[in-house]
Amino acid sequence: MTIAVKFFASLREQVGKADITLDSQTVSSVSDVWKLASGGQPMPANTLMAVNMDYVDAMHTVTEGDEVAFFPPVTGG
Amino acid sequence: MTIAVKFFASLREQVGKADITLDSQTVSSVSDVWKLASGGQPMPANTLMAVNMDYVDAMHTVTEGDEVAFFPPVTGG
Amino acid sequence: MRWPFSHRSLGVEVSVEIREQGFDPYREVSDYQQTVLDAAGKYGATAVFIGSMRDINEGDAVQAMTLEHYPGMTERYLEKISKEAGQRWDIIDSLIIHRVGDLHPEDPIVLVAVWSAHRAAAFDASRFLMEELKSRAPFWKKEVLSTGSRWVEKNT
Amino acid sequence: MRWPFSHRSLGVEVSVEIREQGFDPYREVSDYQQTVLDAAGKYGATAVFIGSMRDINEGDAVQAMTLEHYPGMTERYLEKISKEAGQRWDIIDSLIIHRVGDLHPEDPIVLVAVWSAHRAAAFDASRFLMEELKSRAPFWKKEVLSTGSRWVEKNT
Repeated sequence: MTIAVKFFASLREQVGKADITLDSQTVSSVSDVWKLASGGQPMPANTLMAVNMDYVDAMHTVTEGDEVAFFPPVTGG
Repeated sequence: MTIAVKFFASLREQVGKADITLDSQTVSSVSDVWKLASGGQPMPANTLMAVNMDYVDAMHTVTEGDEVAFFPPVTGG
Repeated sequence: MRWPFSHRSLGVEVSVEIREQGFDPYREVSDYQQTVLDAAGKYGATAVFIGSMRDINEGDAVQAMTLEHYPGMTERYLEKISKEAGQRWDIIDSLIIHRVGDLHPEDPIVLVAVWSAHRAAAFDASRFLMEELKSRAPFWKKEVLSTGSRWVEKNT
Repeated sequence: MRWPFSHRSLGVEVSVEIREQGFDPYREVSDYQQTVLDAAGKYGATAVFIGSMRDINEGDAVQAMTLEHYPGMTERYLEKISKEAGQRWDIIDSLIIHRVGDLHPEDPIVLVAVWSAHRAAAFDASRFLMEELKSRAPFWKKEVLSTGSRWVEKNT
């Protein structure tokens, strides 16, 4: 299963990656995606997650071709 | 006692006067001013009153040189 | 004087103006910000409200409108509510411009602008100013319809 | 396309745009009103909010700022809240423009404008859009101070 992963802002700097494409048969949830993509780092408590640009929680199931994003609390406006 | 009286908008048209200067020793309240200035017409229930450009009620006491205004509910903005 | 009723030395700045000619509200706010307001970099929030003339009211097509006011009391009242807004909220400056005279549909009637460091004060104060202006400032509208003219009685 | 994320055929009109260059919010609203909005004489109320960069944050002088965003999701989210505002309030049109990239103090960050027949809807919807935008739209600010740079963590 191919999953496109994106990290933004402070989380991008912390993880040290902006974009990564996973190709794994073992990931099923967003939480699994984080573990694999971040290299096993603990997820900061306030991390926000989106799948295909919609907000989800860590238990959300991912499917082939999904774009999964991780980012800190937003500060626009 | 000299009192300057002003009528605005629909009240001006109804009373038929825009400005009138009273010189009377018998007026003591805004209500008295209305009676004399309007020629005894009944005051519409929703009439607003101001003395020297501050809102007052009909019982407000007038003094020499006051400017008394009568007008309908406001409709600006 | 461009801002005849401006009081720019009383703590909170307020400016109010009655305008007998048409005005472009966006140009006014922009000019005010650049030439009068001395707070660049201090405000993070600007809330602007513009009331403009509609071509329909209470179901009838409106061709024109005359806005009458009580000269002196209008300015006094607009200053009063501007200062009150400055006491109630942490704002940097406010500007009110209100048209009088003959208007046509689409013409701007009123402009209210409030500058503050953070958005809550600007939102709250601008709305307060509009509500107070509409409920108490001595302006009156007379509409011209195809069938004649009428005083506006409801100010919703 | 000037308004790349405009959806002007879905009932309530909404336009959202991410801007990589500086913009003049008053000129934008004025231009939009004259060239895009097809409702002259129909709206009696326009509520505009502008968020601009302050030269101080949390007590520290700020020299510059970089605004990062999640391309695609930001537009999607701004459209979503614009349509939601159109469902909740009786509005005619709305416009959101948000800066990304490098900014300096005084630069406009965000513009929200709402047009409606009567003022309550414009006031309510513009505030709703700003609150939703600030709480959920995927933008992030990084400030440059004299001592280095830092991500903004609180969005009050």
